[in-house]
Amino acid sequence: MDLEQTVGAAETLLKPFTVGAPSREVSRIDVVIRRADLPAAVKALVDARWGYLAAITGLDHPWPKPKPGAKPAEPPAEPVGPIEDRLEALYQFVNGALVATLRVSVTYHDARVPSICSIIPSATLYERELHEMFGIIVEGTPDTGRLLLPDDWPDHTYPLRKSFKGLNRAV
Amino acid sequence: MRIGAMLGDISRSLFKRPVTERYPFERKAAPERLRGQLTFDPAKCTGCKICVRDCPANGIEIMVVDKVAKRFVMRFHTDRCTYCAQCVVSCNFDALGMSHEQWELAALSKEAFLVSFGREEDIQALLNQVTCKPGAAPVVPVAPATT
Amino acid sequence: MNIELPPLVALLLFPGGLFLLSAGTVYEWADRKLVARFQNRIGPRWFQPVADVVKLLAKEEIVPDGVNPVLFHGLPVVALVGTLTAALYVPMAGIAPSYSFTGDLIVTLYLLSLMTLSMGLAGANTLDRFSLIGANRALTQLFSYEAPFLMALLGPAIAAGSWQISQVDAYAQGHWWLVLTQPVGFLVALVGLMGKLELPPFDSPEAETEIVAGPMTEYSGRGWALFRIGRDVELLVGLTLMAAFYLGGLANPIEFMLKTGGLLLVTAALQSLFCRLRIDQTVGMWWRIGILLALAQLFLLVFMR
Amino acid sequence: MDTQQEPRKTFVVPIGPQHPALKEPGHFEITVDGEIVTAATVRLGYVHRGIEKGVEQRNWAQAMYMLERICGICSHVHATAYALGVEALAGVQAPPRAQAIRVLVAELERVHSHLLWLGVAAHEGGFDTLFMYSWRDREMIMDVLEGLTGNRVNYSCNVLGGVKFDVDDTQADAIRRAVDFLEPRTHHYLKVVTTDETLIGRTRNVGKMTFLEAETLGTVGPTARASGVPRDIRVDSPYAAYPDFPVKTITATAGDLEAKFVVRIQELFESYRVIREILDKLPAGDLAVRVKPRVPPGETVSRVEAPRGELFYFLKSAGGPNPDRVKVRTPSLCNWGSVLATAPGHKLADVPMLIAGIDPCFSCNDRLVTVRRRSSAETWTWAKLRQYGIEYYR
Repeated sequence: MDLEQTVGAAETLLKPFTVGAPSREVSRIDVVIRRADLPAAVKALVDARWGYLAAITGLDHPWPKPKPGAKPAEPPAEPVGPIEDRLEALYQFVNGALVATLRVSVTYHDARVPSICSIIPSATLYERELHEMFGIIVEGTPDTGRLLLPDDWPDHTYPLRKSFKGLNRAV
Repeated sequence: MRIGAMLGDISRSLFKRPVTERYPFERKAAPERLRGQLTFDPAKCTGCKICVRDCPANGIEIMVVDKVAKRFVMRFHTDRCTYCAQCVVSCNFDALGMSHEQWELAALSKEAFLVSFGREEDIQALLNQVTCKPGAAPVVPVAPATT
Repeated sequence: MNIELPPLVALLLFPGGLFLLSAGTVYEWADRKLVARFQNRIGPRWFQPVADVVKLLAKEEIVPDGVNPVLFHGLPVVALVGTLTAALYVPMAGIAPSYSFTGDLIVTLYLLSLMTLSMGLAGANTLDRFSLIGANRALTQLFSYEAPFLMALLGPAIAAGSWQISQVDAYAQGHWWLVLTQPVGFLVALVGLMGKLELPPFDSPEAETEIVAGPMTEYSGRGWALFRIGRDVELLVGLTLMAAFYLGGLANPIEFMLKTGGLLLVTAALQSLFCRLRIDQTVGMWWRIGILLALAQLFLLVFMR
Repeated sequence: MDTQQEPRKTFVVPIGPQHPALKEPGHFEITVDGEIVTAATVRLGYVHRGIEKGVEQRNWAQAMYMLERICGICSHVHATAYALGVEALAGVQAPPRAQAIRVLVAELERVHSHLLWLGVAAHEGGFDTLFMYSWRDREMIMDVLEGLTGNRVNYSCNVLGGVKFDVDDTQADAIRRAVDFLEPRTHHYLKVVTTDETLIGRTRNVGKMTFLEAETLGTVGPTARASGVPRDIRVDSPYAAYPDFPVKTITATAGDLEAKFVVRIQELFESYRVIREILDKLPAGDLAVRVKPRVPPGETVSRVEAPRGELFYFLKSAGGPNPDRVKVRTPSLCNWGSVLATAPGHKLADVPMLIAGIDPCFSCNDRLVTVRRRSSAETWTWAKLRQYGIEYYR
């Protein structure tokens, strides 16, 4: 299968869930999907045996500091794209040379995504990492124990968020 | 399927010299490209400090005494350096290099990890400045000569 | 050679006591050095085993929670005493055994097993999981090699018609080397000795990549040092026994050194040649092959007589 | 021992965080029934150094050296993945000679990594002789890399936009000599691992993973290829100079430990071939192009084939002097699942080899220590423990 065919296959599979497609490189397609559609979209890829899950990447898009004088804008109600004041989870699937990314945006106060472990069991390591590093709660992942952070790490402190500037701990 | 497939190796080794290098007693010459201690040529330096900016380990300090007269003092922390040579690449004027002769940099005291380059009197002047400030790191003037 | 020594000297200085301890460390060094050379390494310097023991003796001995302290301190002593006593019945250093009686072969073999038994009990005494698994494996292995090893050593005894080590030794000196007439028994006995000493490839009871140090995991300081010296002495006694039985007896110290040294060379080569056997493979090998070979030779000997 | 009221207690053997089988800290809890493994879990993070956060505070040039230090064995591929990604974001391309030198160092690194793995795996199985010999021969490659790059580990061969040094004739000769020495040795090791009875007893039909399992568990690299899954980024998505110097994917079908040995050793021959080819046909040209200190905003994915499998980098730039986000997914993370899935049913003695079979990679940091004295258990910090030690021996 050449690259164009692979791209075509992925686009067809993900068509029903696509909300937006922000960027496109030669070897990369990005598809923005709604949070609720995530398991269905992943299942569509897995059932068609389209590649494998390479990584789940978390991103933090903090609200930019308002310019002096300007009124801070209101965040939009429905998260649909890689917009600001959002956490984003990128589900990166790889097939040959192509990387297909499912992008899911969540707000800080409702940072939860459904687990895909029932479809891809080995995703649990990535999901636990996502939870620990970004505080995106993955609902239904089998094990929620600490994977990477120390046992005495404070709760609700997520090191890869931009707001994290280090722990103030008395040694 | 056979038993003892490495019989040839072990029987030959019994009559061979061990390959273990007896390091402190026998020294092999270091390869020419080895990245050892940083060297500094104040005559070529312009004081642009790109090396300081690009150093991933904060291992270089450059103090400008007099830019026109090419009087610079470079302080190099051998213990912080990762020996990546990014500074050598970043330097547009070939003022920095890495020695393949001075690479046995382990020492028993922290003072030996700080090497200063530059004119003697400039280093002394800076040394006096620094020691006036309480809590500042001590400066050791000249690079220790290792053979 | 037959020298009369005062009992106290024989027990404490030579050939017992001090001589055994120092010779044991020398043999351990030789073993490590040979394995190192087989692997193209330099290996330790001559004083390394002594330095290890001295260092261990000087260290704090940590008694873990939940052990029976009497057993914890007593078992290393029992192990060492067992091997030291066993040494008195073998022609150590080519000199006729200090003590000898009919049937001392059996006593010696059981004294040698005391070492493994103590290690197994020492491992089972602690609560440590590695120790427990190690003890389990050590005792399992004990039961697998013990019978073939015993039978293999009975071969020369039957040929000599005596259960006394000194007489078997004397018989071996006067005849062809038994390794030529009983090669199967020699092989089984040699491999059995390696199993007894838990040398690779039979080191699964203390496989460091799986269970750290096996039964010895919780031992430190003095107890560990005693076990180590005990192991060294056992190596020495085992080699002496093998040389006396199968390599034409031990008539004088020079013969002793040459023959045990040669045996050590072979065991070191065997140690470096193989991948560690899993415990089920070890047991399977002994019960499927080892015991059959030993039995076959025993029957042959009995019928030949 | 069992009572009717109490459920059967499980016997858990901890492997790690400090354990002779693991040269780096990781923690496995192996539940055993006698010698048979019934379950396995993993706890990682003893090595978590916050590198992904750390690079956000460094500039683009500095970040590369930090990323290079993720792994001491496959440091070059990390730097290459990052450099390729940054170059893609900045819209520049390293010159062909630089790309070829990157591939050359990458293949040399693969050789040293696979030989290292061969030794480690043999050591886990208690075959120390093979361990010593393979590491002795690996020393040749280490010397070559030292002569070529100046460092034995963390070669720092890349800069953004190219490489730091050239390969001249003396270097090329030294590399050819080393490869000529290693090739017959590698044939010998292949023969040892496929014929030695005791080693086969420990590897054949141990840790068997079918094609389907390997695919669904998302394994990568030699772990996947040993089960017949042809995943190799050098072939699937050639990067750097791999379009000009193609490699062949080595696969095996058995999926057991022996297949992992064979796949890795046969990959060595492929690496030797590529190394020779690059030395013969090294393109002429510059060594580096300039990359501006500020990288235009954008996102990219950079994938390279590390010795352990696919290395996945996601880079995001916000247009500043620092990276905005660098996500690193190392191959080991993909392969953990395969250990946990295949371990149950095996013997405890096989577990270290199963863990070693995927060639795992952790690293190390300071931890808290719990000291029990008689009855009271308390948690001590490293500093307190150190102080206790100083006072004890005073």
